[in-house]
Amino acid sequence: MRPIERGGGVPEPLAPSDLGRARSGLAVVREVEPVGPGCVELVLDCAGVARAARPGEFCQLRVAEGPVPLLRRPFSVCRTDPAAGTVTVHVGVVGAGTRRLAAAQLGDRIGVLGPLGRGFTVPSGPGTLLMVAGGLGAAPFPLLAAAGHARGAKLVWLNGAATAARLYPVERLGAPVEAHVATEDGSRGRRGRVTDLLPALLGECDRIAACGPNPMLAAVARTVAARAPGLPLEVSLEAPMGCGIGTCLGCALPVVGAPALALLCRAGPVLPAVAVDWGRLGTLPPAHAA
Amino acid sequence: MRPIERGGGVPEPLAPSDLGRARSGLAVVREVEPVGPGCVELVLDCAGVARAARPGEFCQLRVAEGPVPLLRRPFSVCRTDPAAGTVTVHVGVVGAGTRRLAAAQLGDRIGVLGPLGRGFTVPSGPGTLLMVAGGLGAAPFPLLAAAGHARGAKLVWLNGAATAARLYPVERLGAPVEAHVATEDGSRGRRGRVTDLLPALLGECDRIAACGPNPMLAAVARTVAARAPGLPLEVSLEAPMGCGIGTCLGCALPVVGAPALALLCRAGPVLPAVAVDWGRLGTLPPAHAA
Amino acid sequence: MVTPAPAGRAGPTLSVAIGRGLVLPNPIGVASGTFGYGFELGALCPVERLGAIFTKGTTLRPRPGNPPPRVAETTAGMLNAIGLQNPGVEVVRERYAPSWRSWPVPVIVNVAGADLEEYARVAGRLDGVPGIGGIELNISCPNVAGGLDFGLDPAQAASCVARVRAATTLPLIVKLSPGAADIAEVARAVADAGADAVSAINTVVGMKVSLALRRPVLAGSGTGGLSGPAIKPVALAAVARVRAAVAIPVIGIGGIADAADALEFFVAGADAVQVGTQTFVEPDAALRVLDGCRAYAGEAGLARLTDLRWSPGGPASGRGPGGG
Amino acid sequence: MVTPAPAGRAGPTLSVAIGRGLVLPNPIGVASGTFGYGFELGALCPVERLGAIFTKGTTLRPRPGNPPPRVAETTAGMLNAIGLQNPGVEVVRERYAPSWRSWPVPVIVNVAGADLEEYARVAGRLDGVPGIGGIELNISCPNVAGGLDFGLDPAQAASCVARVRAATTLPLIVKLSPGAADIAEVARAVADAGADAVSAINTVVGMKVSLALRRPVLAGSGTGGLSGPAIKPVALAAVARVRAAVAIPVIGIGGIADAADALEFFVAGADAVQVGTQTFVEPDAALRVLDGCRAYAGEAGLARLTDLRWSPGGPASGRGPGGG
Ligand SMILES: Cc1cc2nc3c(=O)[nH]c(=O)nc-3n(C[C@H](O)[C@H](O)[C@H](O)COP(=O)(O)OP(=O)(O)OC[C@H]3O[C@@H](n4cnc5c(N)ncnc54)[C@H](O)[C@@H]3O)c2cc1C
Ligand SMILES: Cc1cc2nc3c(=O)[nH]c(=O)nc-3n(C[C@H](O)[C@H](O)[C@H](O)COP(=O)(O)OP(=O)(O)OC[C@H]3O[C@@H](n4cnc5c(N)ncnc54)[C@H](O)[C@@H]3O)c2cc1C
Ligand SMILES: Cc1cc2nc3c(=O)[nH]c(=O)nc-3n(C[C@H](O)[C@H](O)[C@H](O)COP(=O)(O)O)c2cc1C
Ligand SMILES: Cc1cc2nc3c(=O)[nH]c(=O)nc-3n(C[C@H](O)[C@H](O)[C@H](O)COP(=O)(O)O)c2cc1C
Ligand code: FES
Ligand code: FES
Repeated sequence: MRPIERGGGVPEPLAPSDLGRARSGLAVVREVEPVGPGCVELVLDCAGVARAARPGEFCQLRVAEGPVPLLRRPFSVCRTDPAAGTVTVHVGVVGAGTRRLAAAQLGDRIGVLGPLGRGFTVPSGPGTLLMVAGGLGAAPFPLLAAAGHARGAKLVWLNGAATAARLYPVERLGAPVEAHVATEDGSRGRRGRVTDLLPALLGECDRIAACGPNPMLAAVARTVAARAPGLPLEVSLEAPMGCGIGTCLGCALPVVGAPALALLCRAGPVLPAVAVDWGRLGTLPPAHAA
Repeated sequence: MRPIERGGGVPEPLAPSDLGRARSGLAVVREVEPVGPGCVELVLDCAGVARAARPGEFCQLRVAEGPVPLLRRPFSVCRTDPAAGTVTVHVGVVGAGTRRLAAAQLGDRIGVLGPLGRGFTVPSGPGTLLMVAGGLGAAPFPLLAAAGHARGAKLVWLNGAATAARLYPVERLGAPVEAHVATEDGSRGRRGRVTDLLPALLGECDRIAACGPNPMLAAVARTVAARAPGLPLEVSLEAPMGCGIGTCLGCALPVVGAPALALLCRAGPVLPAVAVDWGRLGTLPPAHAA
Repeated sequence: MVTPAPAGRAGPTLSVAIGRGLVLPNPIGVASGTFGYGFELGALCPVERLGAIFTKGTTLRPRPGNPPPRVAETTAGMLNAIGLQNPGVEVVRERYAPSWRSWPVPVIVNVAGADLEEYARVAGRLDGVPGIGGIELNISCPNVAGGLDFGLDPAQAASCVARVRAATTLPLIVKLSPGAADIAEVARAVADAGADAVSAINTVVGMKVSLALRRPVLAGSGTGGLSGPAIKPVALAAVARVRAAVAIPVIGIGGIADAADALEFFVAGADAVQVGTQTFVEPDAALRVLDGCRAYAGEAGLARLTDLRWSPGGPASGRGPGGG
Repeated sequence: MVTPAPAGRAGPTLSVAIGRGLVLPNPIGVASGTFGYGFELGALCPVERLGAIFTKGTTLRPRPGNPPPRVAETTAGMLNAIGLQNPGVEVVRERYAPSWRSWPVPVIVNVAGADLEEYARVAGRLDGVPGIGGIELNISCPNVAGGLDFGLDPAQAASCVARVRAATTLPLIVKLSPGAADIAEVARAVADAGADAVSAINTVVGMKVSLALRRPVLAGSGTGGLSGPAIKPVALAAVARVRAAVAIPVIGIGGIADAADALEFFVAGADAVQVGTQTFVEPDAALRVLDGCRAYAGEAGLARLTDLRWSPGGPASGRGPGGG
């Protein structure tokens, strides 16, 4: 397990940091692809991120030119085309900022800062990677699937959503996967949640990567801890991010051990599930509540 | 001369008020017509204002749905088509609010509150009305010209601008006029300002209506006071307007006599020049300064 | 503080008892200085449906107000330095109050003064005048006479309130200033001195600068009162802190633009709210807020809007952190 | 306060003398809590061109900070309740300061404490440490120990400053809180107590409420510090009032997003400025502000940015109106 920054307060500023690859600039919108209700994927001209981004890393996108909404929003790098110099982000509309992004027009310029954070461990060779996505959590998986596929990993895809229309189109993963789906209304696949399908898949896989709302990740972590305690599980978590680069100290998240808070934008957004203090995370008010 | 509201502080709230005709609603943009550099005319579906507006009155337009820019902006009613239920406003870009309005697209909805204020005296019959417009001050004249023409008045048009491209196209006045123009760079008409041409026209006219930046109006008032003291001159003035309906008390403007301040949105925006305290107006910081 | 919902009646109870017999038919009022004396808006915002009208700040004698420019827009807000232009208390008594008698909405006269004496005299002149529902004491008005800003100091605020309390039997709402070092302390002081309710907040001192002119935009000292959405977080914090400090009704004010904003104030601890600057943007803003709150309460099955109130745990009743 | 322009050299003089030998190469710094300890941003904002770096608030011992959520966005602003998460003064002395020695930009350590003793001890530990350009005293930090907010009261602010002044020979900038009833009075008190300069403003206390959760968004008491464009008018008013009250340099802070904003602070009376929240939006915001100010000064033919300063007439030196 790689070390987590949880130094005595701020992340250790003198330690080598991933920020060396991050750049800030304006990216032109090249394509706008609707992907299900309230979701679009934006293809952005952004050669720096396209070249440097690793699976599970994120970018901070500006959502307005003026002061409302003020702060950038974090989005996982969904897909990259280093040759074309483009990056795809998957935007699910939840509030004012994502509404503006989803309404972007071809040719618009969007401020992009990235790549940021630390992502998923990419499988180092054959073996099975189980990717678990709930809600809007599919975003980081096309890039992870491509990297895993390139290294010869077998990919299993487990996607849960409220209803069929909100499942992530499996062909958009861009790599061959064995797909399992669950919907809460039973409109496709198994009726229920990803955690209902998960137990049956645990035996077949060598590591798990999960992304979705924090409570879903907690459920996945509980399932894995109970049924396959040694299995490496990495989760991509959410926290409100003021800066994305470790200076605002806003994205602190409870981790096990003292001093018990890590900055998600530097230590994460992907953390080993065993490092997260799920108990304290669960007692906190949700990071976002409109 | 009609009485001016300058009661002991607030405008007399129990006095009969023009606000009875004012309505607030959303108007659909029907046409967007560029008129010279940085100017557009917006034709809005707004039957209430189209029916009720009198020359020199204004509307308060919302310039954003959100809180930035927050306040409505005042615009003279430029032209009306009561049969079609449309109102035209002339928008000159000076800052963030007018920039947004000028970028309106067909079909957009714009909040319109109006008609508001008190306008120009419409000629009651034949006789000559001299209309003096400087800078962006042409806006109220198409409606005044139509009303004057309908009553058989002879119309003389005196328009000044920095350069030819910024003159108001005389054909847009929509009524036959005798036109005189002055440009500061001499690119059309007389080189100089409207006040250079004004003296020669004073002998021919029975009343004057003027609109433009307050300093220009002051110059017009000085010229008239010096050369044709009895000639009725009405000026459409500018002040920052928080509300446009007499409640914020923000648009106070110095007038002669005690207590010396009138609310421009209720007593004006058109005032008899003799009522304005030009001396005190001149010493105040400009209403608008970015 | 709120009349209990009559058994068997559908929909939330909206009326709010302020004290001394003053009951607002609903908790959405219009703020002082943004609705004149209730006559101006007419058909643009029918007063019959409002919960309360708080008039323009009224002084003993008529005041012409400050020289222009008096208002300026800022990011998500506006500044004003009107300087308490008003027709004086006699005009209010004799010309406006008689019309208010027939209105179903309580009209509460916002009272200002340069010294204790003036506050007391204005309050006294309003006492017993039919049509006047109560007094909102603006203890934090501009320093019109180079005098004190009573709203900034608990002791001075209390002495002002005590003086006014002695001069009138009208319901007395004291309007608090966000400029006080500890607004909760001022609230406690005025409650102890006899206020029936408090309202918060008044505007925040601010300035806009014109780079072109190399001077402030507003005349005089260049400062004015900041209002609008920009100050909503400041107002919510003030309401929460005042709520924890006093038992009397709290009327929330500051940056309310829609029903969601108003509902946030009920969560923070308000019993009623006032809509100010937004009325300049939408003349019927307060009625939209009312309709939205009513609809929300209906959908959420609330008996009253104060059921939204958040009850902080132990640490929250103290002075909260200011950041860092 | 500003080094005179050397004769015959083109372009404005940008350096600013703060006192006790501290000279900022240019007047555009980055604000405490928004730039870490200067190491984080790296290539995103090369520190060499900055006028000053004000570090995160530093306490005697490491502090883990508050539980999340710690930040929340508001209209044209943000709230933070970080709770002074920092590695403690020893790490700053021993690990960070040595790196700062070779930087061309002065690094000024923002100091916080729960009581006078802690302030003095932190200041003492920083004294004489090479690489540390000065101290910015955060006398208005969150009440981390249920203690006093020294920044709200002139006498307490002065006693804190006097205590720190005795503990260090470093240049001392005192950061003022907008929460004081009269910020000018606090400024005068700290200047008399030995401050070399003042900076203003720290964040404004605010709250965001989640209607869905029916509670504040931030953890704990729910309040936090408001920053960003929403508070710019509050900051400009504070700077103008402090400028009129003291003769020492004034560093303006609050809502600066571009060069025009910064230039407005020079009109209001600032000698230098700090860029805070905007760095979260644009990592190199401070450098853009610097470039824009330099270009403006060049075009306007200014010898120095303080030539923009507005000098109010008589009435403006008093406490200005707050609206109404
Ligand atoms: C590391 C990371 C990666 C993410 N990747 C994606 C992605 O690829 N695709 C996608 O659709 N969404 C992603 N999200 C969630 C996305 O950032 C939020 O949905 C978005 O910020 C909401 O902004 P809004 O203005 O629409 O919502 P609002 O409700 O208006 O936001 C208000 C505030 O809350 C914050 N906020 C709101 N929702 C969240 C959330 N879920 N997590 C953290 N802060 C939040 C916003 O940043 C903003 O500051 C990611 C979040 C994180 C932390
Ligand atoms: C009665 C009246 C009628 C008007 N009619 C027209 C018209 O028909 N066509 C037209 O193009 N313009 C007209 N104007 C001027 C127009 O209202 C301003 O140009 C506009 O408000 C500028 O807004 P902005 O956001 O672009 O500028 P900004 O500089 O961003 O405005 C900032 C603030 O200053 C105020 N302000 C700016 N300029 C003026 C001004 N000249 N007078 C008063 N307040 C100002 C704004 O309302 C706003 O509150 C009229 C003004 C008045 C008072
Ligand atoms: C133009 C204007 C004039 C005001 N006049 C007064 C006043 O006379 N007395 C008073 O107590 N408050 C006055 N206020 C303050 C408002 O009543 C209210 O407290 C403040 O504007 C905050 O609310 P808002 O953000 O909804 O506007 C005034 C506000 C504005 C904008
Ligand atoms: C996330 C965050 C953390 C802050 N931490 C500190 C701090 O530790 N010490 C301090 O004096 N000010 C702190 N501040 C206040 C800023 O230095 C600055 O005074 C304030 O944000 C206003 O400036 P702005 O509007 O440009 O951000 C912090 C501000 C923010 C946004
Ligand atoms: S988002 Fe600012 S420190 Fe992590
Ligand atoms: S614009 Fe508000 S009173 Fe005239």
